[in-house]
Amino acid sequence: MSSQSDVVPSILKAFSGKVSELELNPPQSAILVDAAAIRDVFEYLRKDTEFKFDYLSCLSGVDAVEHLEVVYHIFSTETKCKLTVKVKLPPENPEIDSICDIYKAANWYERELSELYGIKVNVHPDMRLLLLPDDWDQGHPMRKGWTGDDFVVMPEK
Amino acid sequence: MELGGLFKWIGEILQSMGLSGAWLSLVANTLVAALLLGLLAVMALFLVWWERKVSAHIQDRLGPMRTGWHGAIQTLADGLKLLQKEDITPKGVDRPVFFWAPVVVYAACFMAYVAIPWGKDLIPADLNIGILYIIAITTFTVISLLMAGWSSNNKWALLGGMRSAAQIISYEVPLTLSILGVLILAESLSMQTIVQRQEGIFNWYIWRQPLGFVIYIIAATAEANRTPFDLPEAEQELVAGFNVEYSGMKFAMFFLAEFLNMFTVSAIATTLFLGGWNGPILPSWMWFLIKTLFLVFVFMWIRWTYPRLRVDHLMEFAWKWLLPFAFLNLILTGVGYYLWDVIFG
Amino acid sequence: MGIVSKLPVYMENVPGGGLVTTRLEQVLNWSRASSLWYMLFGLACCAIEMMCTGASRFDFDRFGMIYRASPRQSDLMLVTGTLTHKMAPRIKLLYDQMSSPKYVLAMGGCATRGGPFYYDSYSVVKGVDLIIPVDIYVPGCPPRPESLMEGCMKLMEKVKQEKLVDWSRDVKPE
Amino acid sequence: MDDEKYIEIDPVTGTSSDSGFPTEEFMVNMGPQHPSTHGVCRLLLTMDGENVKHCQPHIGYLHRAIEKICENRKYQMITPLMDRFEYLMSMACGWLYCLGVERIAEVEVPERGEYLRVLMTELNRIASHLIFLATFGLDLGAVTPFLYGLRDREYIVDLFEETSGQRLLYNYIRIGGVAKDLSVGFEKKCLKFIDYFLPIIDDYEDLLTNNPIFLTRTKNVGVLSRDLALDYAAAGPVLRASGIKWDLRRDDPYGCYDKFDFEIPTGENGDTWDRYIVRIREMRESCSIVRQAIEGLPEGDFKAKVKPSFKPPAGECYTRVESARGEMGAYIVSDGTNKPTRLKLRGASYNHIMALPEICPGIKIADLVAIFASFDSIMPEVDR
Repeated sequence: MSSQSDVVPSILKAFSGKVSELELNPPQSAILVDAAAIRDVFEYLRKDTEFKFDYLSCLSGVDAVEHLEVVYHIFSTETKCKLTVKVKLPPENPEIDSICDIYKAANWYERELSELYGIKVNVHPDMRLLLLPDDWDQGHPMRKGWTGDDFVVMPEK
Repeated sequence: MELGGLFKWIGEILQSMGLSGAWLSLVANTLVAALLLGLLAVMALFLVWWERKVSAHIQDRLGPMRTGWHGAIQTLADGLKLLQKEDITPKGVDRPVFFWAPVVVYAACFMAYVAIPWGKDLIPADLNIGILYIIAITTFTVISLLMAGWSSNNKWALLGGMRSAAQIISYEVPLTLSILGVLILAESLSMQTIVQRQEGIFNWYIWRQPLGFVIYIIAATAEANRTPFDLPEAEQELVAGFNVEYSGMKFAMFFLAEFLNMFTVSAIATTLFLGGWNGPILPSWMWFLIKTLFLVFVFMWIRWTYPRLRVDHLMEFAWKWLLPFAFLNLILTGVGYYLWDVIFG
Repeated sequence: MGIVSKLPVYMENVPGGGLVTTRLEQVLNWSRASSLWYMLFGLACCAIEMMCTGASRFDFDRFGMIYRASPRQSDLMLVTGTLTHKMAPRIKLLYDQMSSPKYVLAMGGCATRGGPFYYDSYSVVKGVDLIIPVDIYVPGCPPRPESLMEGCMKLMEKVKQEKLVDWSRDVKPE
Repeated sequence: MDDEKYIEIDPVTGTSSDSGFPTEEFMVNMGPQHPSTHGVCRLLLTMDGENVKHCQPHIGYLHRAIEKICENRKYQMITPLMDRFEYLMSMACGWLYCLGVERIAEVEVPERGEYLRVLMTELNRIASHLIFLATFGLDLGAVTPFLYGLRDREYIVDLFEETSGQRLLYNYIRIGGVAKDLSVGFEKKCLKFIDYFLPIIDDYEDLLTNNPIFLTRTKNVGVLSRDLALDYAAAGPVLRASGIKWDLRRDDPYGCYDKFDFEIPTGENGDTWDRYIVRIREMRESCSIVRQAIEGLPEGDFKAKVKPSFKPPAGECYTRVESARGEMGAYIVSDGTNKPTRLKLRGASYNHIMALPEICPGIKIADLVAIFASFDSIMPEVDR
């Protein structure tokens, strides 16, 4: 029987060296993956028959100032297991491999990642702007410290 | 109060003024045409208001309330406003076609009214091929819708125009076939004769042609572009369909023509199946109006109840269901008529 | 508009023409005010309140206001919600496609001045009046259907005060 | 449905394989202003006559940068913004955010507060499904369901207005509980509404469910297969219509949903009709949950004490709730200050519209309208 507590040890066993466990508050099953190994890990998770991670719920970029993070939240609709997968990227020239052939749901999230955070997504089938206007030329607005033409910061009281 | 007498009286006055022959008929016909045009305008105004009220009450609303008694002159306000609106001819349209499309649709509606028997002795022109004439004239609408759709230089309008062409031409066939049954029974193409044959409620052709009546009503709904067959202007799919680029008075003409068309098909149904102006006590034209407006109400009722068909289902329905049934109806009528003739004749 | 727009200028020079113009003006203004067809067009949250206003309980149709899907046939543009930089050129285009006389009602805080998205947002236009001229502003986030209706009634009053002469000289009141 | 066959067009000669007739494809823009895109979504369609060959959604016309704004707001100031993220079901969205913050800061919500949240969210689910019913009918050309749906929604809106003071964006669910207790006589009015509403659902069904035109328009139209639905992370009624019995209220319980007894309706084919009927059945279930919530409503506090200078500890949390459109998620990262570092929002409509190009090829444009309406997408959830 596959239980939530077995998820992380099982992955650590399969990918020793490239994957490490993350301690987060509040406690949850989370792993930190090397950017280079991201496709291998997700291919393994997708095909994995024990936990059956079939549902990519969310893919978010985070600007933690000293580094960028890409966070994947995946779930299983059969075994009800959850897993948080994190990748840390350098703030300059961040690059990550696309997983949208593994989880189709990743498609637009990755486009968003590229336009809002400036993370280059490799081998993505359709890399156009998603949310921003077609003639946008002011950089990546979700980065911390970004400013633009029409951007007013709320004054502190 | 028979209006037929009124017309005779006008004719006599004209005669007493010394007019005769060609002049008399010219003046009389012009007068009738002017009267008809006025009637048409009033009728269209009334129908638009009525549709809005009926739909409002079906939907738990009130409808127009601020212009006159229960918004009675709402359509007048709409019309005046549309007169003042800028008349836009967008860039890239086929100008002459774009201009003439609303004129054609309005003219077609108007011309159909000439052969409708409004009451006893009250028919602008009692043609001996009246029904054939009306069927031929109302088909003109499709040309104008196609013109509007094609000339607008807009893809939605083009889709609407194409849909209307496909739809109206398809439904024209079962419509005409369903009428043929009545014509066999009436042995005449003249509208007045058909009505005179139906004196007394039991002689109405609806009792002998129930299938024909049902087919006619369905096909007529499609002819008049009403829901569930309002595909040419399906708001949710084609924005506004063939008239998407029209503004101001040109749009108003399309808008009014739709309602006049609905009135025309109801008037034909009344004449052919519901005994026309026949009825006790009330004057004949009143009976005609009551029956026709009741049918118009039925059309509105259908409109606010049913969803819209999809274009391929629509064609399927016309060719696979309505047409065979219309043929069946025609054959049954013919055979029945012949047998009746052999046995009792 | 053709003859209708030229007429008042000529009429004013005829003795007694002023009276006729005034009467005509009243009738025409009345007709425009009582038949404001609005464009079926929703941007954000306020669109839901606009839908409610059009529905059974509040019923826009009482004022003779019905929706038209095509901008060519509508008189009133209800800007219901937040306008973004990506959407702004489209709004401009829609406004240009409407046939004059045309009116714009900015519904809600976002359409008026950016609303809750004024600060810290990189994509919101701070007021629809930066893009197209606005006749009436209705405050609220979102405004209640009653306030939208009041906004429309205020617009009707405004329409009823229009002068034919201004109109025909192509002077757009700012 | 045998004439549904999709006609191939030779790209070189422009002739279709069927007739030998020269035809040409054309592109048409559906939206951003189009009556049936429910907001400002733009679909770029490649059409062959009435048939849609390819559909490319363009979004972002309502991108208001809520995520960016939230990074410069204190935790309590974010709840009103959350309502604007999902205006048709703002109760669920407020709950989503508060749930995340409460999990990071370990705030204990009093039981009455939890019950009130369930009560309000379920009422809001009914209201949202009524809007779905209204617009779905309208997009199929039936105008009357639109007005009936909105008429009955007004009863719920009145209940909300009485409690929270707003008609649409309630800002009712706050960190630690809810903003206000119920007003006097709320329970009675609410039960009265449920009694009134249950037979009304049958009326809707009379009007639509078994209407032959409605059936031909919706049955086997826009089938989203089980695998595709999972692959695109579809959620809520769309996922359930594809035959997957997945409901976060049961499968990943939050609040006090584990104390309630309800069914999870599912469909079989994943077509437009299934998505419709799942929502109709969900309305009945929601009525039952509302009744249970009122009957089991405990006494006591409705809100835990939260200081005005609220600062959760550093941490991060991904929370999900089941909204009317499906799984709504929020990823909250806190660095220990009074403002979040990151707040990522995930709406179900986003994934549904992403999946639209997979369903589209070969359908008619009228079907596209029906499919879009059956997803019940709302744009702020997509664009944020």
